[in-house]
Amino acid sequence: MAVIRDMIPPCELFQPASIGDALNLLDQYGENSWVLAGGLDSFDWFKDRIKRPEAIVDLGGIEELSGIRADGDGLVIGPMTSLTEVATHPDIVGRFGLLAQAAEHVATPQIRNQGTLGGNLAQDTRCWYYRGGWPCYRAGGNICYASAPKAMNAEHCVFGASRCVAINPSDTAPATIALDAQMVVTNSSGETVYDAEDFFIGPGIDIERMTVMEPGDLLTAIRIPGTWAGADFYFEKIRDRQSWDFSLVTVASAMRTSGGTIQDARISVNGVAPYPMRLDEAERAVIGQAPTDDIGVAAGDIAIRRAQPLRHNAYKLPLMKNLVRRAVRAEV
Amino acid sequence: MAEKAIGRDIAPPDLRAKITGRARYAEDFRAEGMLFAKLLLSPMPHCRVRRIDASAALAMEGVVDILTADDPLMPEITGVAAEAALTNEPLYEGEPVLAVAAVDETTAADAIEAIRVDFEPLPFVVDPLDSLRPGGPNARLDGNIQWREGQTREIREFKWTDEDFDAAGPDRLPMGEAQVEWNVGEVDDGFADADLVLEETLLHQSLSHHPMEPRSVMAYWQNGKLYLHTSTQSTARTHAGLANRLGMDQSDVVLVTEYCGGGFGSKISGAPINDVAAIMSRKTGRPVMLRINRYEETYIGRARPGFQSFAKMGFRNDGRVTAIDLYIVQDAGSYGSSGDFNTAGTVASLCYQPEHMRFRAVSVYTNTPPRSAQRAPGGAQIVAMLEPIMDKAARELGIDRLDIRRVNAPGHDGWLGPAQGTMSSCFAREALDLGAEVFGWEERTQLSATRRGTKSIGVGIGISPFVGGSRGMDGLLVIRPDGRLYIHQGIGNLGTHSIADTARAACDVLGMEWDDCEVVWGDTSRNLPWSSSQSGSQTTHAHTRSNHAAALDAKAKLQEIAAGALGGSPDSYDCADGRVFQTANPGRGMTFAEAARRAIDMGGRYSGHELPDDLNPMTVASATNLAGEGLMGVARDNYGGDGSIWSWVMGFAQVEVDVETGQIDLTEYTGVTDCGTVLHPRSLAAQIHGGAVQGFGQARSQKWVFDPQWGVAFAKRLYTARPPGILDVPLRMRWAAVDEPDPQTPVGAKGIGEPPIGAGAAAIASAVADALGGQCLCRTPLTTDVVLAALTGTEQPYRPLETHV
Amino acid sequence: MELWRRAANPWNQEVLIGISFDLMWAALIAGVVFVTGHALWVRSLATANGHGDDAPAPPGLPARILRHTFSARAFHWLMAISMFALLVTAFFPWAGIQFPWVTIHWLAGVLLILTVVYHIIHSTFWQDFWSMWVGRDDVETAKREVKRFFGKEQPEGPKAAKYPLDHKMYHHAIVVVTFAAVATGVLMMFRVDTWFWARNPYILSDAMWGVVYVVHGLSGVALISLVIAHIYFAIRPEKWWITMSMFNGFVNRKEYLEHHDPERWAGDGPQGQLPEQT
Amino acid sequence: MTEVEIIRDRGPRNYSRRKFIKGVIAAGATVSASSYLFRGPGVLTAGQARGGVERLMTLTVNGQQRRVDVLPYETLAMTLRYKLGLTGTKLGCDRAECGACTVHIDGVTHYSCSMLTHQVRGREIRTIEGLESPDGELHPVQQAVMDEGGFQCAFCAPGFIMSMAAFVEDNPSASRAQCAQALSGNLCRCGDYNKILDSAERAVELMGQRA
Repeated sequence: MAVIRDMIPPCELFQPASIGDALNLLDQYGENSWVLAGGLDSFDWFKDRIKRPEAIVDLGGIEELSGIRADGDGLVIGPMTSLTEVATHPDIVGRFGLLAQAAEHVATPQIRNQGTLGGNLAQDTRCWYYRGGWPCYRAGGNICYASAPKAMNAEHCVFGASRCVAINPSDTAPATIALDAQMVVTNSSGETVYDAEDFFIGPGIDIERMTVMEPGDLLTAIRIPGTWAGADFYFEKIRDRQSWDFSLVTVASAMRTSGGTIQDARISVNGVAPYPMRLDEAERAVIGQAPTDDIGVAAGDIAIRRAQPLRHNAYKLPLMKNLVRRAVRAEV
Repeated sequence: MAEKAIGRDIAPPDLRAKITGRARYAEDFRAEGMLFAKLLLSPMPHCRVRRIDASAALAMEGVVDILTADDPLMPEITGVAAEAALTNEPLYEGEPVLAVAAVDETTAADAIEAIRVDFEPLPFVVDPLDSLRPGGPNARLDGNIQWREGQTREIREFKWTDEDFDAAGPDRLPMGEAQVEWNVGEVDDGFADADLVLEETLLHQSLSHHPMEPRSVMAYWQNGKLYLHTSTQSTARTHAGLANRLGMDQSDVVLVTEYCGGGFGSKISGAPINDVAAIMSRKTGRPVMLRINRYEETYIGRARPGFQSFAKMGFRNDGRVTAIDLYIVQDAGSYGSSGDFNTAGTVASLCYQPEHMRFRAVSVYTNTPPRSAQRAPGGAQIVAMLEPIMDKAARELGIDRLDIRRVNAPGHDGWLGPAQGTMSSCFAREALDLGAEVFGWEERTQLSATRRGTKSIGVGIGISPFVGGSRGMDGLLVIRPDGRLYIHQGIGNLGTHSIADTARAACDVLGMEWDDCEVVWGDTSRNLPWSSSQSGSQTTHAHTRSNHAAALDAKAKLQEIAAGALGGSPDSYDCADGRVFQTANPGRGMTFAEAARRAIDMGGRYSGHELPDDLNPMTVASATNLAGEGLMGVARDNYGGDGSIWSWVMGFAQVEVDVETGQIDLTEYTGVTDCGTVLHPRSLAAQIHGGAVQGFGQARSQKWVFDPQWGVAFAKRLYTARPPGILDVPLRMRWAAVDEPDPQTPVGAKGIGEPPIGAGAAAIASAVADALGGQCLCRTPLTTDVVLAALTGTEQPYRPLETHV
Repeated sequence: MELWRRAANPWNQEVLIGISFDLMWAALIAGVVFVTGHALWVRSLATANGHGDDAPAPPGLPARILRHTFSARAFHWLMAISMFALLVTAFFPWAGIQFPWVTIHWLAGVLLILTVVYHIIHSTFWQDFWSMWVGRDDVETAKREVKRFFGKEQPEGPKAAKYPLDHKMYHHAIVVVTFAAVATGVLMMFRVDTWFWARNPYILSDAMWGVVYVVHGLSGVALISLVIAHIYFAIRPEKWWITMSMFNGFVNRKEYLEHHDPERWAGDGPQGQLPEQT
Repeated sequence: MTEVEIIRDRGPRNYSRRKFIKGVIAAGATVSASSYLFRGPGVLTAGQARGGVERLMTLTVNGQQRRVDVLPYETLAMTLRYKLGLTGTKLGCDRAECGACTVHIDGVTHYSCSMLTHQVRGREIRTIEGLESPDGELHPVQQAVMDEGGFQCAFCAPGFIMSMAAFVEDNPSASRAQCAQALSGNLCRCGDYNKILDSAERAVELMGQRA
């Protein structure tokens, strides 16, 4: 991709004021449309001229897509709510601190000021082969360059590969899984609600997308149920630099402990698979147990049991294991 | 009496413009009718242009012209491995092939997209060791190394044998025939004398400079003169170099480069890409802006050469180094003749003063971006590689890690390099002692490898010397009838504040208030003198001297004018507070303003109409233009001196390494320097800390990644290259200086740009090894994956000699 | 309609990466058009043709004649399963029905290869290898069929041996297409991780891979058309007796005499001749 | 060497030096804020789609209303630098990776390279040029940087100063560590972080004095 173009190619910009108008535009332009949330993922694609939509639909003007409001004992978060707001909103900080922490660990202050929760959840992978405009599976081609014998894949996946070995880079995604969040996806034929866990898909299901959303779909709400309000949370993101960097491995967990034993648990990791992974087996291994380091180690061992590292990323196994261990141990 | 300017903190004269947004860097200039140029870069690591079809692009509305390597107006660049701005045989992915100019940048980008270039792929190599294999690919059609013999330089094919590779196995450096070899003593005798011998395979990555300002350039022509706005470290040298490249008279080129947004060695004498804007403007008859973006900057913006190395060191029980056997395979990139490997050998000899030493090296071209000097070229690499070995020796010998450095560190009589040269001064041991005190070495080393929760504490030290000066440059200043001193600087404004700090030598000689001095820089139409090349930390030393010399010249003229007007001998006059006066009777004298008027009236040497005959032609031209505007002080630095000039920084670091995640938290850093007299404490601190931060990036996070199959770069964006951010460094860093003047130079100051980076890199490498209980990882960068693999005993992500990962 | 999919490789060279998705629809349409056309044609000729069945039955001809041994049937159905699995896993995702298909696809491919290998060996050593090949008689038959199609009166040709001409032709087409699919498929196995090797996409140049993908794709879409045709014939009433024989192995005496020349094929009994009358 | 053939749709031009020099005399060096970065209406061939944004818009920059013709796909950094002549906002990476282009939108920091100008319609934009008061008094953050000796190459300085200003205006008693967090979206390749944090602390102090 050394033929640098580096100017956004001419296209139209639409700034609808309602979800309905946005959906009409998306239907009208179909695959040639592009949904613009914060834009931090999008502009890269445009400037590299790898993605060249005819119509950009900027959701910034749709009021109903922003903001945080109570919904029973839970919350509904508009997908266009900025990550800064998610990280600082008293209801989120106070009751669902896991999501606030996750949002706070995204990139940099400026990116959090502009980046949205919806955009962070729906962002595309950062595999540098794919981002380089190489014709890989994810780009509609028939090859995965990142898993070739001499490929540079220290930051690729250890689980869930299906031809493509890219990872999901979102920091907030594992938090939504650990909180049993639901994603409301709307298109011109109606609304579908997905559990966070099902919202993210792997290349086995669709190698060109990271989520269930297809052209014409909009993420219109993120629902956080009251289930985990005020539970014990653990979030940790490992990276080489403390700002900007995407995670090498991230863990997000929610637990309830009483009488010295873990009553219920959700553990989710990202950075290890093409989708944020919920660790059901590790969860089962800790429920009913005391949150000790030993139990943490056992849960960590279970978590990495079926991992298949690539040439350069075997380090992700001990890293993931230790993060699970820390999530359990943090309950002490 | 005016307070001496030297040694005081001041606000640099350009600061207000910089913080209000008024400072104009190259891309901030606009000219009427300006076109935008855009580059088409090679998509392959090595290829040849067979055919360019630009018809569709040139037919687009708004597209004005195309420039290729074949254009008759393009300068012919000759010389071995010389680099033209555009080429038909790209030697690395990202090398510029052609440029298009259009009325706006989007149209230029569309035009680039519409151009079809038929490239013929050629053999390529990204790992030097692959190129050294029998039958391995060469980066160039005519060979893989630059052979030097006397004055001859030629590209040759250079290969090792299968036996060399077989003997080493996959993870040790094969050591075939060397391109360069030198010996001091007999290295085997040294090892025979040793009580402890250590051997390591070492890898140091290549890494890009990544200055914040990409090397954008804007050019236009007016009345036969080329006006060029660009980003460069050295105004005078770039001016000369540009005129030379374009085959023009220096007086026909006006170079405007008031601000340089970072260079670190990558913008020493201007970039080849300047030609594109200059020639495109010449061709189209319109001003041309060539905005360089971050990708392009990473491709064409130079990089530090990486090393694949073998080091063997012998020690006596007291820690004294008896022998060093060093073999370096340097990744020379696609262009240039980077001498990093040679300097690395010299720095190793200086740091440890081995009784015997053998140095061998090969510098191999690869199809990766061009290399150039980067802050302490060769020095930063070798100290980051060898300092952890010193730690290991100290551990095995049971002596303190500071002591083992002190035992081996040179004094003023230290030697360096194959010719066993001498230095002008050396306060390395004093700096070590001061550092130990400021950092609290003794208390902190008690914490070595102790645990704080899951974090293991490590304390480290890194010593880093580098060249700190040159001699023989010109100084030019004018006292105008307004009574103010105008100090003309041919040096560039690369952010070190040296345009102001070296000018202070003149200020102090004339006893002026700093507020009455004005620095003139950054625009060759403003009459600038010849300068040092502003590499290797030459500036401070070279230009405190040249400005000192020019000021002494001015002072002598002031004394003569005063004596002539007021009687007495010139010797009986002195200068202070903007006056020249009789020492015995300070009331008898005249203001500089008056002296300046008299100098204009007197003409001749006083006004600059007669000049010394040992000046550089650029200084002569500038002084001639200024003649008659006031009292001129102009002189070449003829102070002379023995030996080379070296400065030191001793870095002390404390880290906390999380044993479960491999994350490194750098909690403390102290840099202590021997750089002679301290000119400007705050900018010295900035150099020590800023260099260290770059060193942290070098040793810990910065990446330089290539796909071996395609020879294409990945870490070409900042988020993939990972230079350190503000959260990756200690919240507060400390510094100290020995502050002993170098006896051979009038102000006593030595340069300090280079050594801090190696100190930072070596100290953190040493501290991480300490936190890991003495485990030397022997490679850079020490990214989380590498550290965690070591901590958990998992397979290392990379083989010991695997490069560009 | 695009025929090929091209992309810029990492060196910005244009390379072929496969056939266009449109070809799948084209093959589907071609299959349906053929089927419809054939059905209409047959209808229009409703009673125009038909072999007489008044030839005397040879003595001792059993009521049922073995047409396909158990192993032959097993082969056929295994192959059919693998073929269906291959087509479904190959083309449903193209049509937008997403599921994790790669492992099923290559495992089905392996099954197909095994059955094909078995079939080759079996037909070479245990069956009449040449029974499926077009012979001189078939050429004669073909000529007459063509002429008859254009309205010329033709004498009755010789009856078929075991396989009529259209079966042989179909089989030949299947052989060519399946071999192309299998040969390219085997190469493509090196692009997935299996239990036996790690993937390596660089064993061929990307230009060569383009050819491999195109051939695989073309044979894949050809199989769509061929399979449609096959199913269509299998469910046509007048071919039902053959279809049934692929289930139970036998044809009855009437059908045997109507379609086959006992001189040329006497059934697939144990001794390669008609079973003893019981 | 292979012969390289360059295909053009126009005949090759002949340049004599004399002719060339004649040609460039007209090319003056006058500074102009006119835009050559993006194609003007004459060059843009595609008609404006119905319902798409209006190109002509009013931006509020540093307290002033500026009428400007903005293409739908134009980033704020480009509008500021090439159409409004506000070159204090720097482009270090153009990809939200360095922070040199940081500006305030309604008092909140954003990377101006990574937002479309049309996204900030009707909002208050403040750039480095808008920090100094009209009478030349420096913003406390700028004064703090002057007091502490500032940056090195300073290409990153406008971005850092904008981040610092937004932060200390909202957090007049921030700690050094909090300042570091607030500045973590700005990159300084000279590595002058220690002095930048000294400046930030000084800025907090000056804000306190002003309050």
